[in-house]
Amino acid sequence: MSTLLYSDVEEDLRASVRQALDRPAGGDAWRALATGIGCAGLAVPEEFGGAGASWREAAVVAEEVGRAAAPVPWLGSVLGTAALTTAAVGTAAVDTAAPLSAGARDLLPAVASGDLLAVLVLPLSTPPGAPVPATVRADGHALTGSVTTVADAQGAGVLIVPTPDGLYAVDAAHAEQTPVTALDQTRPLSTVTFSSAQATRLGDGAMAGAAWAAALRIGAAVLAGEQLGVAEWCLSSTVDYVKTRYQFARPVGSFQAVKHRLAQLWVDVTQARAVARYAAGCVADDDPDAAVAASLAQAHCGPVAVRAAEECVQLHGGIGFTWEHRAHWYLKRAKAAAIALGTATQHRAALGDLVSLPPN
Amino acid sequence: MSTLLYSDVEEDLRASVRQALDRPAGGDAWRALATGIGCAGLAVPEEFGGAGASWREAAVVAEEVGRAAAPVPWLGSVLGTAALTTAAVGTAAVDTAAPLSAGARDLLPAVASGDLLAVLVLPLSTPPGAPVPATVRADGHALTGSVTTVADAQGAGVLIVPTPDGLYAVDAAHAEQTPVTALDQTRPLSTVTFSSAQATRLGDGAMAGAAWAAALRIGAAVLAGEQLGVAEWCLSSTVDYVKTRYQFARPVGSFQAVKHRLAQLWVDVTQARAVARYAAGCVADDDPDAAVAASLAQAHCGPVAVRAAEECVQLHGGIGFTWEHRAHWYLKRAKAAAIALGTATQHRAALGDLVSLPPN
Amino acid sequence: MQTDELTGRVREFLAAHDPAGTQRLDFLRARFDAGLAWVSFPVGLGGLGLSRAAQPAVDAAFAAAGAPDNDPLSIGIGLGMAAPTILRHGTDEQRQRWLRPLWTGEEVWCQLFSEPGAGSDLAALGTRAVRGTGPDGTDGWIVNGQKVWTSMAHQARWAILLARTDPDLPKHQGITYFVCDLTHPGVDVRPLRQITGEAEFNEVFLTDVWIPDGYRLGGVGEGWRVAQTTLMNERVAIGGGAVPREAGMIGALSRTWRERPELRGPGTHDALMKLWVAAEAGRLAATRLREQLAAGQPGAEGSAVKYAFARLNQEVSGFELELLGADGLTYDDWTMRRPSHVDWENRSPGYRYLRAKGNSIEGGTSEILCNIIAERVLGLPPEPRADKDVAWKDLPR
Amino acid sequence: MQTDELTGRVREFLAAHDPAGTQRLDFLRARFDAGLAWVSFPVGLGGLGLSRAAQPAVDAAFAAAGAPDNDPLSIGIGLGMAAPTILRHGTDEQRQRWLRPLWTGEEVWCQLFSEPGAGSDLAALGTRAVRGTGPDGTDGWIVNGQKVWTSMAHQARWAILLARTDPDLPKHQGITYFVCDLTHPGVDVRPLRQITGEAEFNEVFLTDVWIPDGYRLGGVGEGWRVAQTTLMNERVAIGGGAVPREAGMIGALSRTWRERPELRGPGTHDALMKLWVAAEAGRLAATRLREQLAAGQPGAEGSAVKYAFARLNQEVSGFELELLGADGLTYDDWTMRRPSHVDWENRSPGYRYLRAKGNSIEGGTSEILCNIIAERVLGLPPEPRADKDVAWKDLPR
Repeated sequence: MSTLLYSDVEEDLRASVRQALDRPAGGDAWRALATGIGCAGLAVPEEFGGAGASWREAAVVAEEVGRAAAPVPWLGSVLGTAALTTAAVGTAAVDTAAPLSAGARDLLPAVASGDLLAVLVLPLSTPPGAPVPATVRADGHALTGSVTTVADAQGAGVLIVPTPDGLYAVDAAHAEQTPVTALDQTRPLSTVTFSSAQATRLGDGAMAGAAWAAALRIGAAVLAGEQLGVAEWCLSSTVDYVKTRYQFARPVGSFQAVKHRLAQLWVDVTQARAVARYAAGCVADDDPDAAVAASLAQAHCGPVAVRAAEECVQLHGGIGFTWEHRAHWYLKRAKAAAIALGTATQHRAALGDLVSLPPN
Repeated sequence: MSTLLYSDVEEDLRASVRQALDRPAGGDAWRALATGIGCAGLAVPEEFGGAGASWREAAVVAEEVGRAAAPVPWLGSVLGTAALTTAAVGTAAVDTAAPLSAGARDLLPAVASGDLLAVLVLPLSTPPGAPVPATVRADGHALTGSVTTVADAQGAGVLIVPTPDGLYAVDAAHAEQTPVTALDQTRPLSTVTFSSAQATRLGDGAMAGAAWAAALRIGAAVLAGEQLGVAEWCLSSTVDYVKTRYQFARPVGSFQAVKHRLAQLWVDVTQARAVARYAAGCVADDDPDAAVAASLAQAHCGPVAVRAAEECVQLHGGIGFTWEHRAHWYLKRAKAAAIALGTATQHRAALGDLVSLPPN
Repeated sequence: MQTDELTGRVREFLAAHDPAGTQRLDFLRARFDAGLAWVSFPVGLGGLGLSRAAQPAVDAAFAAAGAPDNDPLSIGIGLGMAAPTILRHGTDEQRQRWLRPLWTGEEVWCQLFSEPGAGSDLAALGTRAVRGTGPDGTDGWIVNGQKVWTSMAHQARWAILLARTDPDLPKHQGITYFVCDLTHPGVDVRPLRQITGEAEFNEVFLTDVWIPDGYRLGGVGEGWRVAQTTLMNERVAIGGGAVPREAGMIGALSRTWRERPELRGPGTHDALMKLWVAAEAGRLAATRLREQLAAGQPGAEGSAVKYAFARLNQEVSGFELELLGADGLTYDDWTMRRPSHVDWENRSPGYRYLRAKGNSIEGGTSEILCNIIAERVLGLPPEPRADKDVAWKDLPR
Repeated sequence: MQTDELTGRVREFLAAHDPAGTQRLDFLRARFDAGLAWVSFPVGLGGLGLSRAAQPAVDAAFAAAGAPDNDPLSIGIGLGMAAPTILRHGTDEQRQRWLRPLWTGEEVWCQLFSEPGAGSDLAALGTRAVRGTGPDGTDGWIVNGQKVWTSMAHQARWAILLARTDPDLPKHQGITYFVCDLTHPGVDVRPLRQITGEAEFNEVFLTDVWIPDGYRLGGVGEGWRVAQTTLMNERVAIGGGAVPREAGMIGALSRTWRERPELRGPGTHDALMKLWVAAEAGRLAATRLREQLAAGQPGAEGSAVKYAFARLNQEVSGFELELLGADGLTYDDWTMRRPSHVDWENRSPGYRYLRAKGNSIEGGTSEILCNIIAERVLGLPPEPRADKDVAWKDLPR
């Protein structure tokens, strides 16, 4: 098992990301992140122009994205890049005899540079272990079908489309996107529709399955980092608030019921940090325990982020219920993230299978 | 729906029961209760020498038994009497064409007087909706077989034995009882074994099924009263304790975290009172909603009693963890009662069927 | 008065005022004048001096006849909070002036109590009222301050208002209770958008607003005591009649479960049933409280019902979103609106989830309710207080 | 010292002292004298002045050679609490006298801190020590009072003891830290039976117990500061090595689930998995804490680990009883015993359920741990305190 602590390199990366996301609105935060800091290529092997770091570092980026509730397509980018990397270099954890994908290798340099945002076309609510959906069908090099609640696709340059028959890449201009009114306005959703859309075939059905499974697993681990960041912001901003908000001539944070709730939340956030680090390390190392670690992370970090955000709203009192205060962005992001890539309940069910605790 | 409040008659009954159970140990509390106050005949029709009251009043007795954590066989008596009464006069809620049982009618007067404790031979952990178990078999008028964790049978005069083939009564002297070391020492358990034991046949398999089902339902409702009593004692004794226990030069009960936990417990106990009253009323009236009400009561009151007892131990601090303090009797009684007649989980599953919220 | 006689009076009234043939406002005014508005109010003020228990039958009889009502959901603050306070603490003149148009809905009321710095600690409020002379030369008060969480302020004519008239006294003692005419100059009502996207509430800025002394309810410095009438009525309001099983959010969730079997999963059924049990337990507890009140047994369970309602609403709506999966990721509409009341029924599950967050804040936070239960019901000792004998102006803040 | 050199020393020692051919006590004494007992202690006191991180390899090497150990579970209070305090605050003479037989287990230690009236509020303790003259005419202290929750007192020779030497000072200032010889007259140890039926703990009554002044640790009135060393070591103790997945109670529960499919039900699987996830999250958090400590990053997570451990143990054991159904209604044995430590492994699920209730009380209640986290980690303001500048004898109680 790799360390659960952060390395100095990771702390430097965190500082850079935090600075980029702190910029006044208007600047292109995504460009600063993807190209400026080089996040887009973090987990891409150096041979394809990437930084040759790993999903551990990607999870640190996610923590900062979560802490800022930043409307940047980091999760979409991670899912797309995970699918492409898997197609390009394979994965030990997924047993596939599929040959490596030349098409994916061709796409990766542009993705790694941050110039091309590749997004995986999957419903954001896809639970762990779900098979590749059959809602899109290939007819030669033309795709037809529709996928709902796809995250971050609106800024994508290329759409990576897994189908039971094969893995495809479609120029985003060839697909139709209908925006969905999302609960979490910081992560845009759309319905992506292909009408005989021209596609590049990246691999066969087995490769599609491998890329899909790896992306779900890596996405779950990285999303846990985001949830950790959301929880940390909610906890620390609430702690700050109750220290300075006076009621009954005392800081609200001096009331024991408030103190105990925040202490208990801190315990859970502390656990979330360990769990999220473990999951990031496992997917980074393609560890045999990666599926367990990813589902564990979603089962734990999703609910912790939601509770942190709910406590944040509640303990801010009236102001936390207003549009004006930032708390609501975190609440919505936490709740939507708890559904994204499977709910905690679904991950617990998946864990039961993985660790031989069958339901019946 | 009958009232959820207590009548004056019920409050008088409560006062009598409380007084009887307050007596210094050594006196025969069960005799005082059963015969002295006449609890044994409360729910027996007047034509059989009973008081012609109802299971509502029986539930009030259970509340006081719970409040005192009294080692009296009230639950055993209720289960046995419920089975016999059902056999003797039928029940509207159970569709049975069985003729009424002359044997049961013969037994009821002695039961109603408190002279004869009739106990139903069923495993205390039987969940709602369970069929009559086939562990005891009849060969003519002789029973053979064994039933584990039967409650309150050690003082019984007659054992009421439901089998798939018929309902039987066995003189307790004809059965062998092996005491079981019980978690809850205030409710003795035993394994009851019949070896060609001479039995009186009270009715056929349909009647056994009707008596069994009615007893489970009535038992669940009355047990909810007991759980309410346990919860009330735990809450009020804890409130009393934290008012007088000083730490940090303040009553422990002035600390807000303690106050909030007790307030929330009070909310749940308040709900438990309404739910238990509703269940008692429904089984008393043989209401079509009785099965729902009984399972609702077990699903709610069982966990509330356990939580109240756990908070009682915790908020008493060290002293609550000692054998010397009364708290542990309530903890053990609450936990065992949460398993008795089905766990909350099992009752929730049963409710799903009853209210058309199927599991899948 | 017996039920028979009362329903007889309603019948007579309906015979004399055909609901179909009478203008809505004329009908409501006549109903008020006949004492059939709120029958527990005194004769001459819309009532007959009966018990509150007599009201549901009267309302039902009017509803059955197809009579127009006074849209009680939209004028709830007037009916539930202002009216009992005016009745108890107002002068005859004040009662005569305000109660009739309040009940008919001609004049909408709102409440100017909470402030940004005085939420749970309402008695810390800092809106100042100083003695002054009005435009017409009469005695009165000049008010300055900011109020918040004011529903209906944008439609209201009148507000009940708490303001500080003596900052040198401890906080509970220097407050006076006023009625504020919102048409007076210096009243600035701004919508306060909430996390649902809507603005049910407003911020109200008061700048040199004139209030005649005749609009004072109760004595100078007696405002906190007067406000107790208002607040008690806010917390006790748990609806009139019995609520059926699966009313409220649990009903929506149960329907979803029944109608969409594809959403059911092995891990969710027990969680669903936990919520169903909690909803039913809460419903029965509220029913029992109503029985207690009807039987004249004063119960403190009102705070418990409100506390449990908020907890349940939040749990049910949170669970529903996760159950819905893909649909739980969506929202119906972020448009900024200014609704007159909460629409639990017709908005989306996402709205219910967000709006329910307010249930544990508005009308007394869940934390304050727990304090109330702990101290007033369980008799637990108060915490050490730093604000009892200190002049308001010297309080730490 | 490099690892190589250290393991070399162990090898040399083992060559000179064949574990199979040496008396246990002789072996342990020799190990102590060789500095291979607790290697982080100074040379001459059983150690080599190395870092704590060097210890596991040494212990493992001795274990691998089949060497006898000092039964650390049974002398945990001496090793974990008394020894660090004697080392830090004792005189050279005290260290020489006490540490060797403490480590070898020849002399068992216990802790006389808590009192019936001073649990969470330990500093309120009232056991009195007044200056006096001993049987041998030397200066010292006469101690009177009652202590409670004292494990191993019935087997112990020595106790670390907190007593009040000046009741006129505020509570933290008048306390002095002593070592008490339990063989002295006036020490009465009585078993304290707990809800499991056992008596792991004792009540200790002290009546005119003589303590020579040479048994004082630290200055007069410095006891509270000295005790911090003891208490910090109590709370930080979260075991040495990494814990495997499904260690502890969750392992027992998982085995039950796997081995008894007839107990599985539709509503319980998700609850089981919630507990499995909580156990794994707690395990990883403790692992991360160990990494932090090893990396020299001081973490305050020790309190969190203890808090979460108690919560988890209580939830897991409570769930297991309900899962077991009929078996959950039973208990293994109510016989009153006086065990030297908790036996989670071999007792029944009912015992685990009851014993786990103590986890949130002993060694700092969960409430106190929450206070510590809130104030020391999150920096939340303390509550108003009534006991800061008041003489101990004038405190309300």
